[in-house]
Amino acid sequence: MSKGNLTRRGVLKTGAVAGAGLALPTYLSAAGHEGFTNAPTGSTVTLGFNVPQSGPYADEGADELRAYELAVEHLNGEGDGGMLNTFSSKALQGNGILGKKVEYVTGDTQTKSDAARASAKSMIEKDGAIMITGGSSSGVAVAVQALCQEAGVIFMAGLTHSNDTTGKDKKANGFRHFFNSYMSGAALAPVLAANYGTDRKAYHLTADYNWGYTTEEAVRSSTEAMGWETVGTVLTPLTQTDFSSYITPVLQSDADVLVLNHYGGNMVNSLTNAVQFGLRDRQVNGKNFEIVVPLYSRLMAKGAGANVKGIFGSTNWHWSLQDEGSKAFVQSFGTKYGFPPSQAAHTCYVQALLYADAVERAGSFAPCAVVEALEGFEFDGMGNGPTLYRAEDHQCFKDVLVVKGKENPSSEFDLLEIVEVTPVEQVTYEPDHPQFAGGALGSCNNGA
Amino acid sequence: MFGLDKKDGSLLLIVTALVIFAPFLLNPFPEGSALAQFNAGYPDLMQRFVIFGIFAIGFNILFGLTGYLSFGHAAFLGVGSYAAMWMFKLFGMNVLPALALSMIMSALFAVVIGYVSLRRSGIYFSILTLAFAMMSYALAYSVLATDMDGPTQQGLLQKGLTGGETGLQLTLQDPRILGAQTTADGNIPVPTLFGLEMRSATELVLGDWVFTFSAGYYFSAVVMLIAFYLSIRIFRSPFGMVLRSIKSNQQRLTYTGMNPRPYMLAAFVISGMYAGLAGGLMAAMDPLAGPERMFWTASGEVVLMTILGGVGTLIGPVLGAGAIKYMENIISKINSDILHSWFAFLPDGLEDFIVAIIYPFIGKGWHLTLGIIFMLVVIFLPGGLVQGGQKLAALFRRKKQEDTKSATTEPAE
Amino acid sequence: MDAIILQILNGLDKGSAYALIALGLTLIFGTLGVVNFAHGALFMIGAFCAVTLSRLLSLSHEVAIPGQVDFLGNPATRDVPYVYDIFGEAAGAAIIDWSVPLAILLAIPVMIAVGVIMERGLIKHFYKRPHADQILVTFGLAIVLQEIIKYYYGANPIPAPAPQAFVGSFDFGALIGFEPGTIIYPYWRLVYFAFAVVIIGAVFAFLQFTTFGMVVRAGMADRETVGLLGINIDKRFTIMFGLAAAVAGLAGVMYAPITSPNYHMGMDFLVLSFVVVVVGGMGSLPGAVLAGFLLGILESFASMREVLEIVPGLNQIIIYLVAIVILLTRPRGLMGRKGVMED
Amino acid sequence: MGLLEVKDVNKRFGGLQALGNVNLSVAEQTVHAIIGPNGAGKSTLLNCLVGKLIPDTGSVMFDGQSVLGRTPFEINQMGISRVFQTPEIFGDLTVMENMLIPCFAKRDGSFALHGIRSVVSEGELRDQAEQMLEDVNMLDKRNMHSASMSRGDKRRLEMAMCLVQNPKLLLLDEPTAGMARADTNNTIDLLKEIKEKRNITIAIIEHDMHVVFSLAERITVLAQGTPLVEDTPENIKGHPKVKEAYLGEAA
Repeated sequence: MSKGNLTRRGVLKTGAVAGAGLALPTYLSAAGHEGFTNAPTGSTVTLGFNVPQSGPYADEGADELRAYELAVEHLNGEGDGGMLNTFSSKALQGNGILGKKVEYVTGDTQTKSDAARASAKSMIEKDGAIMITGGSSSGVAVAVQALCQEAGVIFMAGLTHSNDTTGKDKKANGFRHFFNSYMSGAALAPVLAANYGTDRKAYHLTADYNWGYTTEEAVRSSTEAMGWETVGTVLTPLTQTDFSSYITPVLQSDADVLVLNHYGGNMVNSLTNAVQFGLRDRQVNGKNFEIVVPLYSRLMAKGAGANVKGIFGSTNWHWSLQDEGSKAFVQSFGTKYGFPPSQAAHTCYVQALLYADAVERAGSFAPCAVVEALEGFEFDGMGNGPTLYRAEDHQCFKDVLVVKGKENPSSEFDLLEIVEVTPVEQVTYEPDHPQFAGGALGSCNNGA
Repeated sequence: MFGLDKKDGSLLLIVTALVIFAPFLLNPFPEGSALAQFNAGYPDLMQRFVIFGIFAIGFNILFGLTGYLSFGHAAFLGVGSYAAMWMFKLFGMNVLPALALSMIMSALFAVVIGYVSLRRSGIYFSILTLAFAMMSYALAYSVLATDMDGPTQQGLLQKGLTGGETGLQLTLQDPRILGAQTTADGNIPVPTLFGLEMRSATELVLGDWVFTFSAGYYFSAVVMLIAFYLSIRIFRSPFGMVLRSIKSNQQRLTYTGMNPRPYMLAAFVISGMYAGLAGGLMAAMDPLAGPERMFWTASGEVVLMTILGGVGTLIGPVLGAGAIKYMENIISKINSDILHSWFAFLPDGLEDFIVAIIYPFIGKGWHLTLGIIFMLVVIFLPGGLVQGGQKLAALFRRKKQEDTKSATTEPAE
Repeated sequence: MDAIILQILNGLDKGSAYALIALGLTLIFGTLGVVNFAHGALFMIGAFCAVTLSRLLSLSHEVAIPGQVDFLGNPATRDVPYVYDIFGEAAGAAIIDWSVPLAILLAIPVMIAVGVIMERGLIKHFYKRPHADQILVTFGLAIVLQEIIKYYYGANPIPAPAPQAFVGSFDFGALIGFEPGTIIYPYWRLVYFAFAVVIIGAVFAFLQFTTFGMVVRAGMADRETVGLLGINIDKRFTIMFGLAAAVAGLAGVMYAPITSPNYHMGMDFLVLSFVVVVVGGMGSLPGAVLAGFLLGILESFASMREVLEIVPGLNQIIIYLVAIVILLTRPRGLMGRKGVMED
Repeated sequence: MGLLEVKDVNKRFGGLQALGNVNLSVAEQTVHAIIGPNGAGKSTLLNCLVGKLIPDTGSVMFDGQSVLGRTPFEINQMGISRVFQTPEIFGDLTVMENMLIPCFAKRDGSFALHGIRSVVSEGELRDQAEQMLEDVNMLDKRNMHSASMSRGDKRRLEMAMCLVQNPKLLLLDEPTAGMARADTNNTIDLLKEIKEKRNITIAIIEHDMHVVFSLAERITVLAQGTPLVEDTPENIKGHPKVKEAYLGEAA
């Protein structure tokens, strides 16, 4: 094996004052002569994959990294091409990006804003990465997105579900393919109403951080619009592992639905605890008590074991989808790694391809050119049906999957079944929707 | 020199030289070579080296001299960062006022936390400081991050005082008194020193080598040198000697007519201000203040840096900080791909075998390597890296100098 | 009223875990004078004993399912555990179902071995070293242990459900004169509480009523004197370390069904259990147990909506707030002895 | 009016009457020994004098001021220095550094923030410390790590640390406990020398009669928390009550 990894330095910015004091002016590189940060000069281009490799989301990060490696293979014309064959845009030739071979560097976000920015900075400053992508939480996505805006590189968000990523904290250099809290609420509410009726009393347990707040708000407002009543909301610390003291008050209330605005380990534990306390066997107000998990992650759901059975939630993508794009992706991912990809892997793979395609169409790596190419871009064949990258907030609009924990899983990957594919019209909102108000895209930044 | 004796003076000179030439020293490998992966001479990491150096130097003033083990020092780092960010948001983008407020705010916090915690000693003191830091973390992460303007408003406190898990960031709407809200091209302004942008950098290309000189790094480096110099002065002062006597025998000190409590509090506040300064610098180099900076692991990190480098020694904490940050930023970035490229010259089977052996220790396994290094250092070098350096030096010199060694590198307690 | 009783039950349950971990920490600290930052990792390894046993029991061979294909279009297979082949399907399923309680049998020897190896191989060289060195070396060990677990089991939580017989809830209220259905509590959590009480009682009885325990208690009070009497205290302390590891491990095994084990659960508990130990008073076994239950109950009350409406965010800080108040009013925690770990 | 006046001091620990109506007067420039069998309350009394314990009732006046309710460092600042039974020194510091701490305390009071000034520049205090070290014949050990010295040297260092402060009253708590005969004699000589040179007041708690009768000018005998007699050494030697309560028991 001889995969090369040439690191190539990038230049953040040339400061006149700092430069003035230095000797040997002839050796000073005329930084930024291409007019943007880390303009690739050789025969290769470097992408930065910034995923959690340690901490609670390390497995999700590992899956993202697998997807990126697959994407790089496909971009460089190796392997079976995956979604390149089904992607509606045919700009990509399988010869790298703009003829340059795709190289990559990796970093560990540790799912901490600080560490994620440090590793993104090192990829930009040391390795000359032209684009940063990845991540498995909204806090990190927002922090890294702001960094990329400042440094003048493109950020293609990984798994981030908070409204804020393309709401209050949106940035011109940042793009999100993943869906968001609002879309989860909008897609779930009709399904919940159809299955559980419109006369329901909901009790929310919400993780006490930004993503939790936006998800609670989204689910509340869309279920209340259907006629549900919210009888209680309690914030739970992120570090909580035993949720019993939050579950027992639910038993005492007259709620007949429990909404768990939790993700990852929190979701696994709160759901396990809720089932343990017999919530699912309860009868309240003459109805069966129900539990809802607005955002499902199949990888994490595995940790909750049998407890997910029959529980509704939403997801960005699932490997059992039968469209051509999904089938092609599952085929090439499964062949390479031996198991089906997660939704995190899917969104990351798609983001890498979308970026490459935008560069190809723009004919330039310059961030502002890429932004222009992605804004308002409509595409298909990437697993979620026809999709729009909206210019106003850099959010993808596509169908949303409402899923349910499967009663009889046939394998350890077969945990969710798709209940409904909510059409994109139903989850689209105005750019100035109150849940997304505040903040501004600003203008794109080419950096140097 | 500067009121230091010859030994301290030459230490300061050496550190100054190392810091000035760090962009060269940390980039020993030419670009494109397999070993370039180990280069650490890029601005962000160099800044982190000196900033965490400041943090550890300050921590050592408390822990190294008095022996009081604070397990909540990261709280002051976080407070410093938030203070600097608010200064950027409300006042102006110049780093000096921001750093001043960082130090003032962290000093205030340190006075309160120190006054309460210093009523206890030993592990009870450690747990009190830990409790305060964890409360600060929880408040910054959640409670102070809730929208204080009301849901429809979009004011300054839209994400609370601290910005929650993401951290406090600059926005395009910050009402800065001095300076513009946005730059000419519609972006958020960056921290400067009287117009010199902290992120600006210039490059020197010498053959295959590329060296980066970053304004932010040199600014932080100057601050670090001042901090280091002051810490030498404190170590060699009557105040420093009293602090050491507290660690040695607090009872004797009280019966000698001194009140240990204000000495402890002064040391606590000084070291809290060092932490606040480091936090402010972090925000100045990278304008974001995240709550994880206050989590107990961050407090634990500075303890580990200090012990790893050598408790109570002047330079040890800086070395420890450098070692841990190097692991975190360099080792964690080596992936299997890079490994394969290193050993590509070997026959395929052997290559895969060697990669398989090394792989668990690098990249996502960097924590494992860190843990092993902690254990090895503490088992074989009780005096930390400084002792390792001394052993090496002694090996080269082949001379015994027991007396001076024992006088300068007493390990903790 | 019933809400409060439920929160007390929650608190006792949470407190059981805290108390068990803190008990082991205090045993190690009290006997060996070692601050063991790897104690959380021992708890985690215990929980993974449950995961490991359930995986061992579920070791399977593949049997093709005629007429079905998997996600890649290859012929689908079904996993049949070997225990089905050995004991028959019904008995085999029952064995797998009971894997968590069965894991106790695995955990006891494993944990004692881990503890003894740790003590003989590493900790014993640190008795005379400063506490800071002990912290650094055990923290390094904790990282190494959890990274090893992460390497083999991944970072995600792994479910380890309780046996079917313990699924569901017990109508606790009916027993004490409340309306049926008002105070119901999951069987497994009651089992956990009872288990913790038994373990704590056994440890105390062991220390109180056996000669071995008497020597250890004397050693905790004054190590040198006991050593002078010609009693090989070191060997006993090694056994004590194994015992403390076993207590932490058993706490972990039984906790697995309550929250799915993951590799960093030890670190999550570590700081909290140190707070518990210190609040209880360094070196005091009853103090550790008392503080464990006290903090568990207070934490439960602080997470009630009625409380949070008055003091938002109290649930985030309650443990630390209580710790500060207790340490300021009682200088050496609830039951601490003078001069222990004060310098 | 003595330098130190103890009046009607009582101290109870639970059910135990540790001190009962203790009256004691230490005259200026005398060596006053307090003797008594084990458990007589000598250490309790000493702790009441230096602020470690507070008597339940009674008064302790030093140089016309009450010491009650003051902390040990305040009492030291008033002019009482204490030597402990087992030498209490700063083991991590060198001998010279050990000497400088009391010099700082004497000059700067209980707290001063001299964080920038160098210890090396403290010429005057260093001279004082060196002079004192010379007086106790330890100048050659000035750069030694104090923890590594012999017990006798530690004792001498501790006394030097107390004396460099020029205290009005030096409290000695069994200064020769556990010492070999030769060392004990050395200590006696040292104390005699100090007494002659400096003319200071010394209160000494001692078990060893040889030391007591070599040094003391006045002796108070404590038994079961109350003073039995107070007199000159000659009279004490023959006192029947003392023989009965103390010397008899010791034999």
